[in-house]
Amino acid sequence: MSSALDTLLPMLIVCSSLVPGAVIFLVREDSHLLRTTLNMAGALTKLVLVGVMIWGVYHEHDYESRINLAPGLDLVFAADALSVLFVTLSTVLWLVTTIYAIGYLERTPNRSRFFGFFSLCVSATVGIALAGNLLTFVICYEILTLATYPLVAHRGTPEATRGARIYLYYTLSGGALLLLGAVWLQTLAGPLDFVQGGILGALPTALHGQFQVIFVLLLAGLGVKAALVPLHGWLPQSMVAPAPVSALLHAVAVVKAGAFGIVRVVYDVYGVGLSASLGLLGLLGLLASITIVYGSLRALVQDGLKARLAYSTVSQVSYIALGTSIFGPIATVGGLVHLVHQGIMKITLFFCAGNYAETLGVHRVSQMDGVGRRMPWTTLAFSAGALGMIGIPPLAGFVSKWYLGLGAIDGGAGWVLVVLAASGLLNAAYFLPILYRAWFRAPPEQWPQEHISRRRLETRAALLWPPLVTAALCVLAGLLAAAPFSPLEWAELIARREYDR
Amino acid sequence: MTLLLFDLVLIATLLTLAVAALNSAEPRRAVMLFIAFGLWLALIWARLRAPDVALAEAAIGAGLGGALMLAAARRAARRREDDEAQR
Amino acid sequence: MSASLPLAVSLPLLGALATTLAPRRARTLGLIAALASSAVVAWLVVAVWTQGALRVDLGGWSAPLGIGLEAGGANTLLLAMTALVALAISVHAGDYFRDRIQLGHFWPLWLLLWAALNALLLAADLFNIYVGLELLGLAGAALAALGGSRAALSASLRYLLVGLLGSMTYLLGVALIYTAYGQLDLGLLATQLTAGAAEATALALLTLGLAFKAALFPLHFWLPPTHANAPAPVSAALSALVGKVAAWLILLLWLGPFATVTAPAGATLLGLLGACGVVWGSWRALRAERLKLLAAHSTVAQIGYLFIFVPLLQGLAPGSERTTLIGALLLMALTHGFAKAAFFLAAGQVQQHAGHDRISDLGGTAQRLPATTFTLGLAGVALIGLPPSGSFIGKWLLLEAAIAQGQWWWIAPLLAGTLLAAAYVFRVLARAFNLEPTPQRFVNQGRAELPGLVLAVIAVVGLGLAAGGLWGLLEAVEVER
Amino acid sequence: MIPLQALYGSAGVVLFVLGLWSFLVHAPLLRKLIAINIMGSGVFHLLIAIAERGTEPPDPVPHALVLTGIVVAVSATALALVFSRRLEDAGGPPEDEC
Amino acid sequence: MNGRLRLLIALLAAVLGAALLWVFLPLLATRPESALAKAALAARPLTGVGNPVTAVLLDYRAYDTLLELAVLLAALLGIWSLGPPTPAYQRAGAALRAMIAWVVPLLVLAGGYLLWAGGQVPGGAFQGGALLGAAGVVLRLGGDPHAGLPAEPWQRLLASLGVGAFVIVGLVLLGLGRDFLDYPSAWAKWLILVIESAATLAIGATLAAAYVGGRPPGGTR
Repeated sequence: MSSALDTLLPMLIVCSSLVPGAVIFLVREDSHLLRTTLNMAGALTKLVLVGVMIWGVYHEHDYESRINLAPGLDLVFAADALSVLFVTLSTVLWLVTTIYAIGYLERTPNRSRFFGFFSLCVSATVGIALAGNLLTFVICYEILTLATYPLVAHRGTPEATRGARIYLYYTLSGGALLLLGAVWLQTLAGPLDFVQGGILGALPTALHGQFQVIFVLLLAGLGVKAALVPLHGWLPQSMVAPAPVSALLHAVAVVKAGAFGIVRVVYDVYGVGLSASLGLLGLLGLLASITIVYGSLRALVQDGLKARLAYSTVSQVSYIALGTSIFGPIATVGGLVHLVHQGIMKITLFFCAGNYAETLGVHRVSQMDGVGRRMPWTTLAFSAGALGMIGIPPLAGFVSKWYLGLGAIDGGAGWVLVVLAASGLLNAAYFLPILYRAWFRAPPEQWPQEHISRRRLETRAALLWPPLVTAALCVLAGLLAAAPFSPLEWAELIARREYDR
Repeated sequence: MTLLLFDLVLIATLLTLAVAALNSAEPRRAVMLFIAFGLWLALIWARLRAPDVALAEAAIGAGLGGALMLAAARRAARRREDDEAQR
Repeated sequence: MSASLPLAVSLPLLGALATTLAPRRARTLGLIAALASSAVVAWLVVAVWTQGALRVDLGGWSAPLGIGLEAGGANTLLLAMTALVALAISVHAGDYFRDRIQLGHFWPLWLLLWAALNALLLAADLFNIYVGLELLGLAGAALAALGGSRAALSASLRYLLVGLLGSMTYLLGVALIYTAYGQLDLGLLATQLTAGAAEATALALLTLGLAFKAALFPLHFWLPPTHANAPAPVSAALSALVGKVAAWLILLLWLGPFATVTAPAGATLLGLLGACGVVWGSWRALRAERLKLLAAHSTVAQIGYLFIFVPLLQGLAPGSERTTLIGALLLMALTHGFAKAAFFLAAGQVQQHAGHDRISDLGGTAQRLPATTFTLGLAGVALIGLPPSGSFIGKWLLLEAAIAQGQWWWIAPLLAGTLLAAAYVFRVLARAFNLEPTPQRFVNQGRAELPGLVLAVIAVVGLGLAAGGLWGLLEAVEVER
Repeated sequence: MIPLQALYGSAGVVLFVLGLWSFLVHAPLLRKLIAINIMGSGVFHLLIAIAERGTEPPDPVPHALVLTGIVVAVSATALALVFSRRLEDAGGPPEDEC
Repeated sequence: MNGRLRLLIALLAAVLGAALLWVFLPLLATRPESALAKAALAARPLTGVGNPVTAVLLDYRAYDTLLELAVLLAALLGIWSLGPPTPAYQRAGAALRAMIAWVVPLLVLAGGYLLWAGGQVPGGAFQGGALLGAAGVVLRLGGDPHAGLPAEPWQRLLASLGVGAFVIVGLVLLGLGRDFLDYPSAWAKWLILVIESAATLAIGATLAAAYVGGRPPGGTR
């Protein structure tokens, strides 16, 4: 492999969605074919490039693109095992979501704008994944905010405008704190390249007090997107967005970016050892636990399907932070693997929720009686996602929870088991009634608004295939957890590299 | 010493003219005083061996500037009279 | 190579004459002049890049007798920004002014304004700056009144008077310097000025005079009505270029010849006024009812940012740290210049389409002009200072310097300004999303919409990702010296 | 004994301050313009005063500066007056504040 | 404006005045030698101009003068952009007309003399131009609405003459490989005279047109 490719590959991966995105803005509204071609070409190119990168990183190849922005400030895109995990997740799910969105938005206005920002959003997410230093991370993190704002506001209704505004208030305020923390840290430690094991450990202990304050600032900034209580308020509000956006926001882009940032800061800036000794992991664990329980409790009382899923996201994403906060490789594996598992499970659920709404006009849990008979395939996918979330073996969610539990015992944090158990029960309490209604209750005389009548398939093909694919991934990720290149294997690789230095 | 006295008179007159020009509320009067101020200034500058500038100030500053302002002052005065007539 | 300096002033002047003589062909002649002036500036940038700082003694008389023009690193960058923004405004104006008679009035005045901007950026002589300022003020006031409304006339008259007050104050400072030192050349003064009461008073007078023109808080009161009521291309020029040039002159004096005279207290005062401007301008922008008024208030804030750099630069000895911070200052100024011009051009587009620019009623129009809305958004990103715009990097470096020097109190206005800016920008953008019919095309009127869009892209992408080159130029000049 | 230029120079400063005061307190445009012109005259006068060098021939540079300044001042005055006339035509007297 | 604020402003102005005097007086009392004055007087022979002020204006600091003429042009263009002039005064009576018939040629002649003499003795483009402008003012006062100025295109040409002569001479010299406005010493005197004449006409026409106060009614007269 040539060295030119090594320095270009990360940049190319970012550009593979950025360039089509920029072009799509200019595409005439009625040129469906051109727009779809651009979208798919970008998504597939990215998939191929990421494939190359996975292979390379597995064989300890270094990829790094670096642009100097100012003296002491470099824009760095680099690949390590952790970034590959997140890049792969976003790339695969982008492809699936794009197909879904093409089907979902058929014959609605402003599609060029939608897909343009959609691609920008993915580029920013990939940029976050590949960010090689804190500056690059902050840049992509803020671009993500900007790119998702128009998507949340896309519908143009007063609720959409309001949801988008609240989203913006939260994320921009968080962004300002993150910026402040990052700049402060950089004045103390110089350029903050992400290095496994962290870079702050080598600095004088006199700075530790400042490090603690900075950690709080960074956590406040990242916690907004990761929807840590009490910074989660935007997430249920942005439910007004179209379903593909909810899917992308909640499964891949925004919340994951926050969680991924926490992982990066703990492992690659502070170092897990230093974070533990400064008492920062305890703080993080506490916040994560509160969020897990609180999110589940709120989910229990929601009637809106998307709102229930949103609070479920608040809860589930914090598993990643929880895994990070426990000192020890096994919990790390649990947290990291949940980054992927929660993504595919939650995107499945949102796709299905979108299908119910788009096909039958079903938006509430109380309207879901008997949908399983009308839309069996969708409901099957939904069931896979929901059971996975509860943690039923052998689905993906079980694997994450298993490792988290083991890790908690290994790391001497027995109280985490209580959190896990409580959360599992609550998950069951808010998902099982839905499944019961869907499969075992009789369907009503008439659906609220049946947009798409049943022909050969229960709904449009572009809407049906994506959730089936991701549901299959949920099952496979659980069943084949021990196979090479599975998310679990990859998470173990990262944990090894972090702890066995 | 006499020279100094002469200078003092020049300056005192200049300042008096300036204050008078600045303090008269009646536009035409203010402009006339301003023109006088400009001409007096030109005189002083000639005394200070700056004949070029003195000429220019007399012709441009006091002359043309004054003419411009005078036209405006006349309009202002007419407007004021109109206002009073209306009342 | 050095011929490019006087050419940068005389070509716009020549264009002004041509358009004065042939008002019916003003549009063609003006565009030719605009292209030629930009080309000369490009030549000048290349010359500075390859040869380092340039200085020309006009008329063959070296200082102190003659007047010099200087192109160093910083003002060359500002000159380049001026040329690009002015070119975009020139293209846009051809579409904005539909009336041939108005075009006949616009072009010569606009080219005179451009000549004044270039003259001021290259100036190296205190009195020459005074003449340039007067040209700037008169041409600017006349242009601002082209709209012809009563509000525009009243605002322009006030602008003219405040400008005159400023230039008289400035001139008194010049007289003081001439009394004490018997010369006017900035380069020579830099070697001779010592700290003292006369020098400090002179600096205070010069700064005060320029602060009127730069609209530094609290001398900004004239700016919002003027910029809000002028025709959009003129507002763009006034906001993006005129204020920046005046601010640049203050910074030039403080960081250059008068560096030995300045005291930390004075620098802190200047920074404090800048900080007040940031907060106050942003707050007023948030409360503004009209799009152009919003942009005008935001200009007050953007000027303020530049002065926060002064107390941080004050303590720094020449070196890489200082160059970095000066670069950040320039990056901020350039980004704001491009972004504000783009914002005003887009606002003018909106106003022409809707017949008004009330923010609360913008919905439909914004939806029908996707490229213009996009321009507003991109320019807004740069005004807030979000990545990847150049002002984000500038702000990062500014914060870094504030923390590193222990002057952490500057963080508060920076963050407050950022959040307020986000609030006012998104207050506008939120109107772009509603249930209006779908636009078929992204760009509908290329000549009117594209110049702004290009400027906004430069501000956000160009200056963000290619900012490294800026320090390249600064360092090339440093080394040369 | 006070040198001649000090005497005249101080008169220039006094004129400047008088003009400034009048500019700030008097609202009508014409009075503001007169005030500005007197401020300017003060500075010009100061420059002329420092050009006078007793036995030596006077310094021509300030003279030239003042010549330039006078023309600039009269241009600005002319423009301002036309502004105010247009304002009157557009309805009522110009605003009485600054 | 209320009385208290007025008093405050007066007080502040007084304090400012006192401070300025405090700074200026010591400087004025012991004014240092101006190196610039000496250099300006010493270099005068090279310019071919006898009057030192003219030498400064049109040679050493010619660039300032160029920009100043541009200011004048900007003011005129600004005035024109604001609309047509106000109507002129009524036609003057016979006696006044007879006087104007005397005064105007006199002013023009005096202006020409000042221009010519400005090279050696006090006078020059500005003073000469001012007298030409004054002639225009007198004509307008006498009832000529155009202040003796020609039709619009010619007015535009006259107003542009000053800046035009400067810029063209400067650019030609640049083209010849010299510095901008760096006159060859053999031609200096004549080039300066050409520029001065152009500037005189421009100043006279501009001042008169500014007095007219509006855009000349299109094209024809």
